[in-house]
Amino acid sequence: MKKVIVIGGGAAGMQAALRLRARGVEPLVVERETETGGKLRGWHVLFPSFTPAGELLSELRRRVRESGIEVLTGATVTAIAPRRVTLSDGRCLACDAVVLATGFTLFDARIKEEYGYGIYDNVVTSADLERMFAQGRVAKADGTAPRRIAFLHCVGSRDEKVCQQHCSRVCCITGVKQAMELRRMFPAADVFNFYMDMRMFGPGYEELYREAQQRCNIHFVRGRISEASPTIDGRLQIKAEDTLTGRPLRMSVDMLVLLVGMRANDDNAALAASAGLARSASGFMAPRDLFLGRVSAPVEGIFYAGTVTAPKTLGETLDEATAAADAAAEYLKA
Amino acid sequence: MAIEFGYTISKPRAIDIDRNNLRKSDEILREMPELQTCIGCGSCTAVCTAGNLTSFNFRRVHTLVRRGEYRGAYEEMNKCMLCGKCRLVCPRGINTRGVVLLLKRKLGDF
Amino acid sequence: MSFFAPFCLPFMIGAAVMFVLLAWKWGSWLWRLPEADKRLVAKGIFTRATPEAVWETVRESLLHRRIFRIDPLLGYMHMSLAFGWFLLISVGWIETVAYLGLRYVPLQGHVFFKYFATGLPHKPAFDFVMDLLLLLVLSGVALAWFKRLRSRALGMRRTTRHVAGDRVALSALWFIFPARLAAESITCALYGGGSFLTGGLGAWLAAHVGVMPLMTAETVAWWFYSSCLGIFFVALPFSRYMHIFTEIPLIFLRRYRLRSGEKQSSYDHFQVEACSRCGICIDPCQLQSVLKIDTVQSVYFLRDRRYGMLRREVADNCLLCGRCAEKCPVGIDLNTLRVNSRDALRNVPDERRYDYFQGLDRSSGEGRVGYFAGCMTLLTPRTMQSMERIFEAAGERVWWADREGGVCCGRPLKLAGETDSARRMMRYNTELFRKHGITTLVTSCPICLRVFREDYALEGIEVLHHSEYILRLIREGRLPLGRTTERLAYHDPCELGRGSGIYEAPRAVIEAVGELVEPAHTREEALCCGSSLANTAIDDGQQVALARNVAEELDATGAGAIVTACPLCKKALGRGTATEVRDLSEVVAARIRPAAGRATK
Amino acid sequence: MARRASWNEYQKQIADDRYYYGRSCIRQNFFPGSEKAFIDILHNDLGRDLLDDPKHSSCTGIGYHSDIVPLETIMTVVARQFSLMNEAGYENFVTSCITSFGVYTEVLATWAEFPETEERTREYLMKATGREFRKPASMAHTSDVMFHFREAIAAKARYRLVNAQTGEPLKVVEHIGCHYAKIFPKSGIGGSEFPYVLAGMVESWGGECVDYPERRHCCGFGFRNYLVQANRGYSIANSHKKLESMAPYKPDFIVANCPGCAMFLDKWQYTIAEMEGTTYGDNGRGIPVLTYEEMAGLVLGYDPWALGMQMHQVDVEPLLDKMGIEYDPAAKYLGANGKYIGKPGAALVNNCAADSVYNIKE
Repeated sequence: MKKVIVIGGGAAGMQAALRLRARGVEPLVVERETETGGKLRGWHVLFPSFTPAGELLSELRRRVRESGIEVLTGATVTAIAPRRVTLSDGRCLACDAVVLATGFTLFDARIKEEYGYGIYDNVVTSADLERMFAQGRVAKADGTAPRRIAFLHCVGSRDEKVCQQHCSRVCCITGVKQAMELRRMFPAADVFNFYMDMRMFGPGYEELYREAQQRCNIHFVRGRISEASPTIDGRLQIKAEDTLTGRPLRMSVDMLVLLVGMRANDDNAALAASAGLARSASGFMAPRDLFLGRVSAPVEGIFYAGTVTAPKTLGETLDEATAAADAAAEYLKA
Repeated sequence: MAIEFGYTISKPRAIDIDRNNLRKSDEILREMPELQTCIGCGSCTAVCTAGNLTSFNFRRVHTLVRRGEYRGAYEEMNKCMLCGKCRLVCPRGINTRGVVLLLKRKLGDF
Repeated sequence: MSFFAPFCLPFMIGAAVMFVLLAWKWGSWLWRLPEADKRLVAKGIFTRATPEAVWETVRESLLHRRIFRIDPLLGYMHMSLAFGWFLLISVGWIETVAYLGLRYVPLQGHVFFKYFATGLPHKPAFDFVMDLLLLLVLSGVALAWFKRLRSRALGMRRTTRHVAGDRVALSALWFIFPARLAAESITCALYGGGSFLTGGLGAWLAAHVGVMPLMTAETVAWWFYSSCLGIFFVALPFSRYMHIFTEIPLIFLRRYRLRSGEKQSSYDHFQVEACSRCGICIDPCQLQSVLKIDTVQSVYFLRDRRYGMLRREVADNCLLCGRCAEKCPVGIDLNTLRVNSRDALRNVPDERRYDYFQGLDRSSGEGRVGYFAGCMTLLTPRTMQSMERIFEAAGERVWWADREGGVCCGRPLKLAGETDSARRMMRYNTELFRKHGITTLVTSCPICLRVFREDYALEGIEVLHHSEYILRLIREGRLPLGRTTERLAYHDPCELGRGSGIYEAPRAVIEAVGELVEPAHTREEALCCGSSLANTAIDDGQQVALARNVAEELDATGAGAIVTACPLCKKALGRGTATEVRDLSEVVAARIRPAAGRATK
Repeated sequence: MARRASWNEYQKQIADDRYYYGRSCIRQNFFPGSEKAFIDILHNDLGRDLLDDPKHSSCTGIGYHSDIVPLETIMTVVARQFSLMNEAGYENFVTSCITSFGVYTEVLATWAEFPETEERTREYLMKATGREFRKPASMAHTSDVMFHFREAIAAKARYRLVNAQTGEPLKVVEHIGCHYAKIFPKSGIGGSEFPYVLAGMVESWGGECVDYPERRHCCGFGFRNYLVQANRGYSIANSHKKLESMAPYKPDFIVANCPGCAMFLDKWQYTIAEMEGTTYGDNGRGIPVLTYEEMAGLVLGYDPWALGMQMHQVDVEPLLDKMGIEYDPAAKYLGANGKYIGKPGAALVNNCAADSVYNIKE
């Protein structure tokens, strides 16, 4: 039986492995962490349906387990080639093809220091907020309930200043989803979303956006927050331009949520170099062709699944994993 | 006795949400929650019969009102002729004529 | 004969209270009529209007002809109660005279004559007639009870939800006639007399009940009958039954050409209190039938207004389509009352408003014929383009009032209640029309048309809807058209049909170019497209629901296209159907025979 | 503190000795003792070599930022300063003015990004003066130097930035000139968002910095905004906004590292008091405004009047009293030679009764 190494045990990796197994190929999942799941482990509920992320995760894990797919955890890949994968401990794993599903890195909000993440209490990222939701406890650092919450979209996305020109796609809808969750949790709180554009491209997204506006009374302000500073009562003062009225705007908030974007993994460079692969300007892996070869690397025998090539939603990631596995299986048949 | 310096301290142009009294804006949104669905496309202002003749900008005025900036909004709203073209073009289906009447009622103190 | 018994007291007090209140109400309303209205009354009182009003009173207040038209059973119910009771009273009066000759008999003597007349020799003919009339009224009461249970059988899907006061009066009314039957029957049982009904029942009682219990029962029954009357009379001026008496002066004043206007006036009281809350206005209301909104219909509006508890949400939530007014058995001018209520709630006289109108004139072209597109038509450029082609084909030189944008006609503001502001627009446009010296004003917007005709002072300028104008061109042979067999379904715009009475012109125009088909509800009964400018309360989804409902009927005709003659209807219907919706001018412009058009040049 | 960690990410090399000193154009007028104090502290207290070169000229930054002096001109002027420094045998350029510091940083960065501009500047300088130049080995603002020696100064301190009565640290508002790090965040200690240059001194000398919402806001100097009277309402509005924002924290004094900022935060307090009757400090007084040299001088035990603090608009005595500094109130308006130098009229900002305020027009 042909063997394919799937690098990355997140949603894309697991789905690709499952598809490979269904196509009669023997997959081996190599995961850097001690367990599978990747970023999916950190999410609470998924947009736009508010499906618990745990449901999707345990279903994928169950399928992987029941299919008897071999998973190698705690293994970091340092170099790849179509028929060989090198691990950081020096081991070389032989295979017939490689599916790269290493995903993305969350933008480190501390780099945008003007927003005060890591400096002021009550500045959190969207990922932190997911964790709080999962723990069932969202509160200010002093344990009290926030009365006014601001979301800032595009932190680490579409921002030349931090060398992230690309759009991370999922933050807009995540901002809408999280704003609605907070509003449900704190019905008396005012929620403001500061955005540059609202990119509601997916099915049900626009409807959710509208619901957030009309039913949840979430205020959407078009304008990017310039800075956050502490106030004497431990809140945060934020400034922005309300571009739709052409006036500067400021207010103090109890909590500032930064919707952090997706960044290309730092080790993409090393992996690309090891196999002679190309990267796009944003640092993500460049597929062979943007139309006919979206899941294939320029090098035969290497395939891409999920956000390793660009920011994507979970649905898109899972579809692409299937497509990558199919492409790999076809390649092995030939 | 104040000294004349030949200039005064310029008033800030910034919308200060902390200082603005949002009570009226909250009332307005409670009565007309769909106003929040405005995405600022400007169709209403583009077709506006009054806007064709004056600087009246319905979108900007109601956005300012939602931020608690009421000054001058009533006078601006009085430029509206209520012809209803805006309602026919609003992609969000906002009852714009209802909004005009509501704003006039809430802001005109009558 | 003393004509007094203790049981008469409730009736006497009730009647006294009622007559005092009625006199006071009518007196103060008439007193507070505007001078102009008073002059109209003085002018009209000695003309044909008065006998006509008397005849109308008989027709409508007693016989209820208009309700018969809606549903015969419902008409019979109202007639049996009103006319039956009226006959009971008048025949009773004659009976008294027949018994006692022409002498003074106090009111209670007439009403309770059976009680007081026991000692007199019987006149069986009167007994028979009176029993027959009582049976007539009782049949009405029985129908009224039945209507509470199954209104549909009487042609009404929904009936009015009544307030507590109305329920008291209603209960009292329903018990009056059974109580009378009981009281008279018992008296007959004790003293004889009566005909098939009271006499028969009396004989049966005499055979089955002892004299002593009958004596007690007689006192109780007459007390009960008198009390029912007393309660009803006291409740009458405060309840829906005020309509019984108010409709009569309303008919007279209407005949004297009094009308409600955009400002509230004392005449409105006659209209408002003439409402019987029959609820006939509920069924035609599309807000009710399509949107299930059942608190805003005219019956509730008038009730709330009468009791001073009118809320803006009720006043504003109306399409002013006029479907209810078409059906109103009392003929109340429901739309005008709604508008002047909005005026009372909202109008702010502010002279500085719309100062920006000064010196705006974006009109173009020259001609005796002016074309006013209206704001909405600027969003239906095909109409504009078609009108241009029609004018060109007819060789008409046209002054375009607002092709580059103009000032609104003012009707939208008026409908919203800001009548003073609306006047500013009317003044502005009037001056504009005068300045350009037009003799004919054509508009393709029925909303504008109506305000031009009703509110503008445009003496010397003929105002035409484009349907009328186009029809005139066709009839004068100035617009050579080619006819096809295309089936075109016509939708009557509210403001054009019920509002301005223009039903034939657009139909004639359509027939000149294609085959006219009509939806299920048409002409006076036509449905509103739902986007009426008069309603500022319903939301977008509700507008679409109304439009779909109307479009369904239009689509059911199987026509190739829907034709209407209002830009707003066109926009609205387009949202409710996939069928093409065209303005009347479009179907005409498409059928102009080009060669002939040029020939006229 | 963990939250301050990011301040350490912006560090820069500051030379340890042998400085070529560039003076400010305007400081001698408003804070006349400050530059002298800097020279004295470096020479006497720290034993460092610093050349106060009389041939050094204005950097023309005010003209540059007012659109009067073109870029080529200012580059040539800057090149001449460097040439003077080379001539004197120094290679560490320190400048007293934030605008100058911004200009030098900008010119150096421009030369690095666009080498052709440097070449052209060399031509111009040669044509105009016959001079050549080498770029400095290090470029620093004098507050950087003071920051560099903050621990050494702390070791020699006679007074600390604490309330002598209560032992509580003084609450200090530090204000950094915009051109220090807002143009090139890497050019300043602590970067532009959380500059540490003054905060480091304050903390080392016993005080505590106030983190107030408008901390990063400009003082309002803004060159054209101040220079054109029609725009002055806008200029003062900026200081007004900052003062309104810091007042609730009850700061004991403000320290600034920019000539314009210190001047405006001080003088506008006078103007605001006279316009609106508002003061922001204790007991109806203004908040004293210090330069960092004055602050260092006070810590090292210099006489406040020798530091030129009698020239401040807002009286500094309450602060001196708080710190427990000995001074002679009677000597305030006596010059270095003991002669009376004149005295300003009473002002609201120093809590004088309104009726004693003199009319400036008289």
